[in-house]
Amino acid sequence: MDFEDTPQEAAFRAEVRTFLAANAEPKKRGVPGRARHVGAEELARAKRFQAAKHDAGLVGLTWPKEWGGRELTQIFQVIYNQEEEAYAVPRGVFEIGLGMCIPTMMAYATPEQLRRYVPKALHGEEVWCQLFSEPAGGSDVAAVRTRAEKNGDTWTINGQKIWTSGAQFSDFGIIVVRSNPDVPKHMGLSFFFLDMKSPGIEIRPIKQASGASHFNEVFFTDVKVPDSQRLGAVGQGWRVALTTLMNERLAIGDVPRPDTEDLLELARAVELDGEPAINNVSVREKIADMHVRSQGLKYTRFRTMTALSRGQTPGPESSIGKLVNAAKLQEIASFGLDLLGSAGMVMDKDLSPMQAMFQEALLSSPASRIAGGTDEILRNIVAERVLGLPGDIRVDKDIPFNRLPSGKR
Amino acid sequence: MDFEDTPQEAAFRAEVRTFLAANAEPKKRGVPGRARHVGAEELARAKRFQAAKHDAGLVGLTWPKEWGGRELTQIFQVIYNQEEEAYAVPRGVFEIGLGMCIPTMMAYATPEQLRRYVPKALHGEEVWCQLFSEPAGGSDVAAVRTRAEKNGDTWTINGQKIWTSGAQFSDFGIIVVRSNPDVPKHMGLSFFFLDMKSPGIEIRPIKQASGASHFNEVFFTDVKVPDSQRLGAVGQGWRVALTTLMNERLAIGDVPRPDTEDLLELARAVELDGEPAINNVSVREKIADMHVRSQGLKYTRFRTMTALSRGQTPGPESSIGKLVNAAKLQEIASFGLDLLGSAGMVMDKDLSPMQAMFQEALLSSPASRIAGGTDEILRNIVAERVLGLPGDIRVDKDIPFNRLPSGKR
Amino acid sequence: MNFDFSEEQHQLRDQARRFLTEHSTSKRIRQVLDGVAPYDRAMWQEIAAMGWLGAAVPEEYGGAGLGHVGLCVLAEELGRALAPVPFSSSVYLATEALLLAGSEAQKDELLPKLVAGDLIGTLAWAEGTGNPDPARIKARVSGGKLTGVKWPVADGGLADIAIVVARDETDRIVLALARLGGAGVHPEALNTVDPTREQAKLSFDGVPVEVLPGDGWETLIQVLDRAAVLIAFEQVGLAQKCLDMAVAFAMERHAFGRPIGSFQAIKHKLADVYVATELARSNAYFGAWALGVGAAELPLAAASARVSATEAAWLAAKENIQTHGGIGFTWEMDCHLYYRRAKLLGLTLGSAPWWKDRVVAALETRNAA
Amino acid sequence: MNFDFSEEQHQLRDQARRFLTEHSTSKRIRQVLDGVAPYDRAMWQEIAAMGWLGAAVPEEYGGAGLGHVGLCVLAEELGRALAPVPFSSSVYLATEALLLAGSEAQKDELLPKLVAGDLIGTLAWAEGTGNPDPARIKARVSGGKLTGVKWPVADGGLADIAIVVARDETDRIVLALARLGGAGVHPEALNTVDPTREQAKLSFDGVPVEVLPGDGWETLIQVLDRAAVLIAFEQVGLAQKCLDMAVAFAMERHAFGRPIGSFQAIKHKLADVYVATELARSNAYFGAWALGVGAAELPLAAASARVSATEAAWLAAKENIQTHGGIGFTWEMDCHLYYRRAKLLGLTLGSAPWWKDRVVAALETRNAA
Repeated sequence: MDFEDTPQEAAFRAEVRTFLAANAEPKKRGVPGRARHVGAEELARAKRFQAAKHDAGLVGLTWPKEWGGRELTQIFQVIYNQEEEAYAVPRGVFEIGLGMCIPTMMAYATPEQLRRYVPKALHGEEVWCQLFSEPAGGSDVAAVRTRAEKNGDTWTINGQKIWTSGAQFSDFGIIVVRSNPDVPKHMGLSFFFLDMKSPGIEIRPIKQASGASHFNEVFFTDVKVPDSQRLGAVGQGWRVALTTLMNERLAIGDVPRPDTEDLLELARAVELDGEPAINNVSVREKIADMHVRSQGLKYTRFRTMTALSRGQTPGPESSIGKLVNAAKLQEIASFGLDLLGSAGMVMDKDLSPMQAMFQEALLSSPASRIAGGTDEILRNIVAERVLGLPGDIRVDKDIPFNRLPSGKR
Repeated sequence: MDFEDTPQEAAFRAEVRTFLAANAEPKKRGVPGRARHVGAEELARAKRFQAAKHDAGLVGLTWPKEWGGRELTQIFQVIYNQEEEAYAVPRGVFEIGLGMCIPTMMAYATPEQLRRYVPKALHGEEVWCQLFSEPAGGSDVAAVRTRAEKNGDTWTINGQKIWTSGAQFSDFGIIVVRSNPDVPKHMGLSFFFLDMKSPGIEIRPIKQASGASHFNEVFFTDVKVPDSQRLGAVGQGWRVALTTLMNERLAIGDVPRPDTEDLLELARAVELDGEPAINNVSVREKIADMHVRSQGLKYTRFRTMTALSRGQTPGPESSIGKLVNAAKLQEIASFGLDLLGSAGMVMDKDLSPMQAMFQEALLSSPASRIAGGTDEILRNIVAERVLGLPGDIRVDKDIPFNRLPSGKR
Repeated sequence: MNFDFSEEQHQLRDQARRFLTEHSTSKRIRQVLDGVAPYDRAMWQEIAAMGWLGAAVPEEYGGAGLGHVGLCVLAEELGRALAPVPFSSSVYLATEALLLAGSEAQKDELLPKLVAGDLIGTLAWAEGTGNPDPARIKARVSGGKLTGVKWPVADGGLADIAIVVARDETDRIVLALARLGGAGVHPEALNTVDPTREQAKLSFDGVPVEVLPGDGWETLIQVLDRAAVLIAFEQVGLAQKCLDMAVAFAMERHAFGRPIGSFQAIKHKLADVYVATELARSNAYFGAWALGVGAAELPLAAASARVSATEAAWLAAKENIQTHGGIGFTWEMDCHLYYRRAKLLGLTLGSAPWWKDRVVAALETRNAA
Repeated sequence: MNFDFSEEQHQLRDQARRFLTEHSTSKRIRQVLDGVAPYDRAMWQEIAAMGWLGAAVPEEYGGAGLGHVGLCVLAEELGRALAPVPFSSSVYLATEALLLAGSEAQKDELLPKLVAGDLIGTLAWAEGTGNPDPARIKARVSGGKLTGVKWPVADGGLADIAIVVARDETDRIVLALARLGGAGVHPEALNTVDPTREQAKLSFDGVPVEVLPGDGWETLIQVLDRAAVLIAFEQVGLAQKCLDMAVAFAMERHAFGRPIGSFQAIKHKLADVYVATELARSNAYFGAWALGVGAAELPLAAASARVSATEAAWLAAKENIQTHGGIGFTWEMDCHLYYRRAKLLGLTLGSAPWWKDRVVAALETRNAA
């Protein structure tokens, strides 16, 4: 057991460090997470950084050399991400395009299309988004209602997508739609890529419960897409969508804040019964409980990285990270507020200890138990794919989609 | 809001107190729960007490006067039970017979049978038991495999029942059996009462994980039962069984120990960091958490009693009592051991604080989360019958019983 | 055994439910959420007109004399409806403090106005972070004038009078009655996790006050105990409403061809919420009884009610969002309003650890007796 | 990044798994449970013959020199197999204490015998209830003779030697090496929640002892930290075994026409057990690393591993019974053996609250540095 890089990994890490030192600013201490609001200036900066990263050969590390990749194992991507964590790098703009959309294109698009789209995506000239979720879908990702009807060589799309990150600044998108509602759910889907500037697309930001707006609703009214932009066969859209979902970015190192260290800092800063709260036995036990969860996840990631380093593919066990982190975040936030007594409710950067980090987390944390797979879906994944327990009883397998009970919501 | 009896209730309570003072010994402080081992002496004492109780008119309070009952509302039974709690009364011998078996007989047996069996049951001369559970059944009570085949006017029973309380000293039993395995599960059952001394019945005590033996396995080998002892129509056994289950004794006042007060006593008795553990903030929080659960249940029972007092029937909400108590018992026991440090493992009445009550509860508490409905079944009951949520998807409704998948256990 | 509300109290509840369903709508709550107004003045006036503000005030001071149990009934409904009015500050805190410790002159002057809704009152104990603790009180009354900074003060920006916990010249803790409209009082609105209930920082700079008779800290604790029972009813009302919303959504919303409420993950989650809510309700009932008859058990009953209700409201509010999924985390759905309020109510009289300690302290006192 | 066992260590694990599957059977464990023997002597001798007792002992003392990480591999398998042998007392406690603080003469004499299994050792720190605390140590060494009462002492009734925590004439805490066979030592078997691991009360009445060099308390803490990592591996092995049993049962057992493992109530319960076990495993790995390289992080790593593993083992053991239902609570099923052992392991080095405090103390030290 050791925590050392192999010589090849060490050389790569040095290369990444050199690049980042020359092209990015180190993060400032105490600034939680990355900003997810992307304005015009942020977008321009992100594009410049992506171009530099591409020029440095640091984009598409695991991809074929044909597309500018380096055909490395996933551990190198992890190393890149680890190093980037220390820098205030504009992120979130290209992750979905390069992590999910372009890999799907590579599997299904024509060579001409790839030559047209891949280089610009890699270089950051064009941004992509992913249009899967729908209001009536939620955890049931295949319950797509957005319709696509074919007329000659053109498809007409009507419907609504939701929770689309980056739709407002994306140039292209990949979309899964229902091309045949008369067959069972998974069989009537088709998959396309499309121009996000097409007539009939309307993008509206969603205001979240926390007050922030990180996502969009996207409405489709008679949006035309040529059949040549179909990916996969008609009716095989679910299979294509699974390709996309398999490529979800390996979550590494994204520990939400406040975490244990922040709780420790808070407990040192405030008083309980006339002494620092850190001396309170109950507070200490809570910090210990949170610490062992945080550290347990950290070293679980190290075990995953070891597997990657040996060229193995990490399994669905990596899904425990979000499950644990999301609940922990809400628990730490709530506990932090309790520590402050009635002043815990105050969300004022000047008055609240630690710049109201705990209060903001209290309001945003419910989303982390839902987005990217609810707690319930993740437990199902662990139970079925890791432990091998049976799937839930499916009543929707053999019924035409348009005859499934759907409720009012 | 008040906690007073109505004049009629107060008069009845006085009557009960007079009876108990004359016929029973008050409980000794510090003796946890009631003994559930019933030997010959205990059985004789129980029968004597039951006869006295019957002679005093305190048996079958809610029953028709025809059978010696008093046609009172259920609150009077609750009052009787409350008062009896303070006395070291032999219990557990007649509860199942009078609470479940005889009410089922009353609903289905002939007048001649009732004249033969009911008075002796009420007076405590004959003891009854209930034979429903089977090794392969568990939570799925209707998954009965014990077979009954008819030949002329006689049924022959083969199979095995489990978790039968009191089988070893019972004179009669009620049993649900499978009379037709070729129809779906709930449709092929029939219901009988039988003589527990019949040839072919073998009773073996079950040793539980805690080391105690409160239950039996009962094996049936070619046991003959006349058709005249059938209760309800052939194939209607499930309906009869539901009658029995509806009559499960109203659980009231049976708070398992150790409870909050015991934890408080333990925390006063032992030291942490050189002072009584009760001064430890974390210990205090745990005691408070347990107290609000205990008291919440206590006052929930008071609300139920108010409904009973008004002549209303308590709903399935009373099932929360066992759900909360069982988990609380295991949590208190485990916490109590932790409080003692490494000596928490020691289960010695002389060495362990509070006569090893916590250690014994640690070992017995897993049963309380299972017996009488598992945590999981109880949550289903609350969700479906209280909150009105849909039942689980049933795959066993329309399939002949003998074609259901059954697994190896 | 009669451990339930009376027939009249059930009628009061029905009346309150009807009124609040009609008036305390999402739209009107969101006016306050969005900062259009610090509270719903029209609702306040109608509530006053119905006599709710004086439910537990004796008739001699203009109250309805329904007793505290009647007030508990109203509290549950106000909590359920997220009513955006300064009810708890003015009724549970200021009015109760005056009832307990006001001079006759103060009661005669102020209670009728509080009951009529013409005055809004509050109570200011906190001075920044921390739970109630006499050692933290730095505000001082000297020569009849109050100087100090109190925050957070519920409804401090809109109240007309405040009972302020302070020290007198001899360092004793006293309750000082301050009029908030005049010179020397500097209110500053605070941003909180729940903008539907106004909170302020109040700076006093030599403001003339009247000191209430009696031991200030003792009165404060009595007021907090009473308010804990009443807020517990608000929390129970809120928890029940969240459970109702979650159940209704789980019946309607379909996934994988079936209502999501048919999945055990949802069923058992909501069963747990039900259990927590029922335990909290029963603990709150005991608090109502103790409050109603002025029982010696009040400190234990109040602390138990608060601990239980704080847990239930938080669980119900967060799992209501979870049951709704993504849509439950949008601004336009009301789930977050309950989530915000649940946390606010759990903090407003001091947080759960402090009340847990009070539970055990009361148990110790009881067992020692 | 190489945060996994090596190829050789994986082979060691496979070998251990095979041996223990064959030998540490339910039948043989139940011989000890039923009191037929205080431990499985035959298994002990075979384990000694395979060199496991000296896995982390340098070759100069007859050890295998596999290092502590190798010992961690064995610990996981021993915990998984509920091996009814005094391994933890003799190896993690007595051997480690001698390695850390024994004189050269003591090491030369005793380590080879401990490695060979000819001597069984243990360490006696507790004197009744409470977690490790120098203030509780009353046993005293005076004039080279030990007097006092220690309990519970793991394997105290069968060990040949014990390292006893005591005070010397100057009240300093020392470790005293006592031979247990002779006069003045009165062992008394204790009934515990897990009879498969012998525990005793040892009364010393003027027993000649050798005092180990160095600060006794400091050495004790170092031994406890090391043992915490090793016991954490036993707990992880036990948790994983319980999870495996529960999953297998849930696949086989049918109710309502389907495997009970298809119900979300069971699926999600077992997913939670999996999560707790994986977190515990990862924390234990970090402990193994710290133990293996003698890192300064050992106190934090050890306390974290222990807290995490104690939680996982308890959860896995109790939910294994729950998953099995009634049959899981019968004497003849092995579920209760794991439940008993899980609680025993969670107490044997001091209970979770003490170790949680050590986690935070270590964090404070680290952050102060």
